[in-house]
Amino acid sequence: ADKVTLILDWFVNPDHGPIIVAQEKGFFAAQGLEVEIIPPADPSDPPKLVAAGKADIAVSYQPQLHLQVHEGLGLVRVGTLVATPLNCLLVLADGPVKSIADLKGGKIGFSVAGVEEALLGAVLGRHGLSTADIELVNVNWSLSPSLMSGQVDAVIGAYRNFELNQMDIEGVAGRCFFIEEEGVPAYDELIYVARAEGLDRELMARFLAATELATQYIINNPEASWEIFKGTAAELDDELNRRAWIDTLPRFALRPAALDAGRYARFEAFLLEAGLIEDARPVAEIAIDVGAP
Amino acid sequence: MTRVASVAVVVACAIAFWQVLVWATGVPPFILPGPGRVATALWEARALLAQHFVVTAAEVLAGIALGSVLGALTAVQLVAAPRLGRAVMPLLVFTQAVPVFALAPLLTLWLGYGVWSKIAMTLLIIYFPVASAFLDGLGRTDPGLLDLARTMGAGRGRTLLFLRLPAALPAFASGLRLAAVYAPIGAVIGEWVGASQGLGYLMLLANGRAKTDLMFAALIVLALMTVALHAGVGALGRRLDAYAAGRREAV
Amino acid sequence: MTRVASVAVVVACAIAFWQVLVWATGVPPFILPGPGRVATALWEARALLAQHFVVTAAEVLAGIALGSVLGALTAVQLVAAPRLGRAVMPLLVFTQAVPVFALAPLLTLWLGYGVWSKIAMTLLIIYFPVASAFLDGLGRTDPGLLDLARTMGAGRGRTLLFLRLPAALPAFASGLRLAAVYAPIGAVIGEWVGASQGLGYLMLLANGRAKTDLMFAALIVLALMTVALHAGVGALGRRLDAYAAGRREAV
Amino acid sequence: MPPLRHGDAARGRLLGHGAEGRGVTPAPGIRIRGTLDFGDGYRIPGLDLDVPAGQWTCLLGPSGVGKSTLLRLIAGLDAGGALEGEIAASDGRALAGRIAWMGQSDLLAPWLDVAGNVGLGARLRGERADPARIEGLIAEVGLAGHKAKRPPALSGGMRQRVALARTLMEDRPVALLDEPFSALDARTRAEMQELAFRVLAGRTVLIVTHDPAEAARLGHQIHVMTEIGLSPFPAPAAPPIRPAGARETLEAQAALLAALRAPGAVIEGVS
Amino acid sequence: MPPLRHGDAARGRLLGHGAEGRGVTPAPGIRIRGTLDFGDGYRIPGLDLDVPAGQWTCLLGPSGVGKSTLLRLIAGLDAGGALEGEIAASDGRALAGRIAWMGQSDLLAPWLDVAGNVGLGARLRGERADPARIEGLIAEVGLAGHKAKRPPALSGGMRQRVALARTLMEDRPVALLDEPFSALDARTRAEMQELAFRVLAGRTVLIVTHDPAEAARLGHQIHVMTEIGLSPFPAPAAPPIRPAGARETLEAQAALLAALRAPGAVIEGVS
Ligand SMILES: Nc1ncnc2c1ncn2[C@@H]1O[C@H](COP(=O)(O)OP(=O)(O)OP(=O)(O)O)[C@@H](O)[C@H]1O
Ligand SMILES: Nc1ncnc2c1ncn2[C@@H]1O[C@H](COP(=O)(O)OP(=O)(O)OP(=O)(O)O)[C@@H](O)[C@H]1O
Ligand SMILES: [Mg+2]
Ligand SMILES: [Mg+2]
Repeated sequence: ADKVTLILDWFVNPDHGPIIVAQEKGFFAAQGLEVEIIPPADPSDPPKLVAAGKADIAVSYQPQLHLQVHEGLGLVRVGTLVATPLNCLLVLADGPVKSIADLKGGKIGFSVAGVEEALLGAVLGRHGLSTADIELVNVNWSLSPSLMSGQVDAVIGAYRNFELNQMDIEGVAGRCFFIEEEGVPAYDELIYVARAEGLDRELMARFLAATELATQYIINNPEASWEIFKGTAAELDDELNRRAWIDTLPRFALRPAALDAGRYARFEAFLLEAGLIEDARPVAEIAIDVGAP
Repeated sequence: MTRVASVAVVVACAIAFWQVLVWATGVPPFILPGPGRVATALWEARALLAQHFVVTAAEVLAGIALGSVLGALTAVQLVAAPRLGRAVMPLLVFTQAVPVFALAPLLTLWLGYGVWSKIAMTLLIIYFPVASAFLDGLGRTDPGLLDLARTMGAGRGRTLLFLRLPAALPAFASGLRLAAVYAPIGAVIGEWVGASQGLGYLMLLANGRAKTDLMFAALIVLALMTVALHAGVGALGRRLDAYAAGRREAV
Repeated sequence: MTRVASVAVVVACAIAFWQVLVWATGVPPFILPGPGRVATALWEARALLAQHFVVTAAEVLAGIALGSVLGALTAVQLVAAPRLGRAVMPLLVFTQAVPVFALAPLLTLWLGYGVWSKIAMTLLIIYFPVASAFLDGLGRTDPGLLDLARTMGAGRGRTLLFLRLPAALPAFASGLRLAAVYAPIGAVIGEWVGASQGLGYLMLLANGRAKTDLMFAALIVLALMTVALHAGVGALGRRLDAYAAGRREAV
Repeated sequence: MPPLRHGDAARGRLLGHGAEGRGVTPAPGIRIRGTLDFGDGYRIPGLDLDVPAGQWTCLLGPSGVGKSTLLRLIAGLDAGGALEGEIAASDGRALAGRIAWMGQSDLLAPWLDVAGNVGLGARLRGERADPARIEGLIAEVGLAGHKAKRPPALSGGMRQRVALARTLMEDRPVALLDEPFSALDARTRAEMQELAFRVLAGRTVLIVTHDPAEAARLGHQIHVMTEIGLSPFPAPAAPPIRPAGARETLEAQAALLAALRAPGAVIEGVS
Repeated sequence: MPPLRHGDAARGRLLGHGAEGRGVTPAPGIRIRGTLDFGDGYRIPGLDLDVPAGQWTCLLGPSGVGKSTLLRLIAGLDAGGALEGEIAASDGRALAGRIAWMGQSDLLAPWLDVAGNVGLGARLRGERADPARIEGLIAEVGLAGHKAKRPPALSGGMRQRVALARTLMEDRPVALLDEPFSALDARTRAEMQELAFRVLAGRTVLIVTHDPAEAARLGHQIHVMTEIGLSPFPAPAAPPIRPAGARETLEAQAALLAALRAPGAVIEGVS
């Protein structure tokens, strides 16, 4: 079997459903792959380690990928894990912020630094505000607590499938402004990235085929797949993960290998306009379809 | 006996204070759960906690052993070659100022995701306090003894070994006490860099999933480990103190 | 003069080593950029760096001042009431084992995202080394002097103030030296807990944008600040050492 | 300017602190009875010493026999041995707080200058030390020109004189002096003896010394301590402080020296 | 079992390390010329001292005059004063490495037991100390029963004897002894003087003492140091070590004591 090292974007959570299920159901093995799954704590590390050749595949984010490619990391997207944005601008459901315009003069927390400013700029721009009208605060380790405790008026970078459930469990209702509905071009939240140089397309194709099978299994057997997922580690079996599992199901890419080139071109253009990159690269340098002839 | 009793009283007071704090400030449980919730989590997750504890404890012990040996060697080296020492010291301080997360990718690049990157992190964190305290101690030998050694025609190395070093043992013990406190933190940070087991992993996981009570349970296990380590190193330190002061017959 | 020269040589060696490391291991620039790239980033972002530096430096200085005063007071308090001290010590150690990210929500809840949560974090980090080192020193007073004080009918408090305390100044200096090294890290961590300015914030931002050279530039500014602090505190420490040994006429 | 050195210090001035001058309680005698046990098998049984009130009692004896230990025990300090028995003041009150102890080593605080060390006791008790008295005593021990020096910059004898001045500052009815003049030259030693005798007039003084001349000059009582107990040695008839060159003193000194050199002669009286 | 105490130690045994017995280079004389400057205005100009080879030279003088400083300077150590002038060995070679120095304080390492402290020099030089010689010297200084004790458990005089034994272990042609017997009782002191004289036979010895009897007993030469310089004092005609009770010794002692008490008499010869 071919050994593959896969670094997740973070600790194991329902977002990684297809990977875990593929591993547990033996879909990787059936493709002749022996996959080692490594969870890191800092989401900005995995792409670096893959680019450095320390791992074969990393789970990462499309917006970050654009920036990383421009910084010379030599990565390409080879597949998609979650095909819609999960990111949302989260506020308290019964808080003072009823519309995005109410954020004027407020504090917005973010966690993973990078493109938040650009995303926010687009969202605020639609409501006649700019990033100069708000204060951006890095709240690193406490996205929802900082919102629930009223330290910030909103947070960006919260995941609609998690933070909403999490707040609900704590008894504080949250409200999501879905950023793709607020002027941000739609993008793939979670993608698989690999080193562009010396890319083994055939290996990637087998890897993606296994996750595709796993995704279909999850869609077909939501309950059984949850049992498999929670069975892999005692700490995964809890209320939040159970709820998140249901909410994440529809968002898994059913065709992980399929590439929507236009989506990558649009996001590149969006970042260029936001001033985060200095030129627009062709899509082929950012994302590829490993199955394309 | 009275010692145990007074510790018990203080611990009871601390728990009471914690409970009162939670009640009085109305701090929500997802930020600071009360002692009752945490106790429940401790009990319910005991197997999980024990399993992760073993991993972290092993990392901590290895890190302490390596870190204090390296720290001590560095201090000795710096004293043995004082001109080099004075020049190297700023560099050492410089390296200490590098935050972990800048090192994390490097560490994983070179050491992988296994236990070694955690041991390295622990080592990095305790290395400096040990070296710094020991170095201070090595520089404070009774000048009269050094005069004597000079007239006796002692070499720099032997003076270091037979006079400076024993006289600096209490300072070394000071460093070790700090190391005992920081080593667990080092291992936990090491686990944040990338791990699939250990108390640090468990904490971050619990935190990310708002299982604050489990996180605090893991934290209490970690803190108890630290207290035990500190007490153990404290006992060793008292023996070193007594030895250097000539109050005991043997170490 | 020779001191400056030898430091220069060591720094040059370190930079050369860094460059060689980058070349030899082929570590990619997005994990460890070479000195040239970082120098460029330093120069190009000098205004940005200066602006964030000022914020962090202010936090660090305030944190050191508060932390060393509190640490010293704690040590004195523990010695003044030794039974309480022995009971409280484990608690103190316990609190030290609590990792930052467990405290982060609490700190921001109570102190907000302003400068105070950073000062608190700096304080928390340096408090223990100062208290621990000073405590060790306060416990090592010449027993002959304490005997003398007893026959003189000295109160516990005055013995502490006039004998134990001056004799423990070198140990306090040891603690301060450690504090100088950890204070900047404390401030940076405080900024990671939540901030919109400061070197820590800048580092995190640069890291998220994969601008590793900017991150390292910020890191170098931070490290230089640490080295300067350490040198300053070291000079103070040498005066305290000399005072306690009776080698100078005045502090 | 050259500092004041030995010889040119203002010595003659009499300080106004004789025993009666200040409000010191009458000095008690001290009674010691029991067995001195050093814990390693070495014991001095049947120790029996009366230190009469208001007088000078000199204690001599071989090195390591237990003189300092005895002084420390009287001073209420931890010591190398323990006394199974009693140490009591003749007036029935506790001794604690009524003793000025000068240890065998100088025990100076290195960070305090001479004046600071001499005034340490008052400071430690939170009292205001009379600066004139400190100055006076420093001058009397011949260190007027060295007042601002710290201990590491003093010679061994100067350090001992600072410790002496510090002890004399303590206005206590009982003084325990452990070889207080051992590091001094003959002339300074004689002067310091006279100073101590004058300042401690009326106090109960127990002094350990290895110098027979000192014992012959200062002692109302002289005791020799050996491994098997204490034995009294006759002091000269004249009251102390006796002239150093007086015939009687010299004879007592010679006899004492002979006794110390040939221990059998002394111990006779005991076993 | 009761440890060996003063008196019952095996003393008589002659150690086989007289000057000729071991391969010690012939002892040089030492010549000191110049001005001793203490930096605070105190200076002793025109210092002129010859320490003859293979003999005992005794140095006396008031406390704080600079005796220890002079010894430290000869030993090559930092001291409270500096000598503007020269310190030279009579054979023209460097003094460094040929001196055994016994400081005024005992300078024992607290963590080493008696045997460890006595053998420290060899250990510091990486030589193998002869354990029999260490044992022998410890027995000769009367500490056979205390070999395994650490300094804090020793009396002041015992500590001084450990320091003496340590100095005697150093097989050096020159010995500088700074009040080496000051903490000892008369009998032990006499024994230690004899021991030192025997072990250091043939060596050049410069010894500081405050005891005229000691100087009269040990000195081939006697010098008195004062604030204005050094003046020689005539030593008894008989060669040392002289019997303590001998008439000539007692007379020299008395004369020296008188001279020390009345400084004018001594200084005559100098200024
Ligand atoms: N380390 C020092 N720094 C400054 N001055 C010093 C130092 N040591 C000694 N002195 C000064 O030098 C002078 C001579 O001191 P030294 O110790 O040589 O005297 P000494 O003759 O040995 O006296 P004693 O008989 O009391 O031991 C004294 O005035 C003392 O104050
Ligand atoms: N702290 C200690 N712990 C254990 N034993 C001690 C301690 N101090 C002294 N001793 C022992 O007690 C005995 C008596 O010591 P002490 O100091 O009383 O003698 P001393 O008569 O004062 O002698 P010296 O004239 O040498 O000062 C010695 O045998 C010594 O070894
Ligand atoms: Mg004694
Ligand atoms: Mg001297």
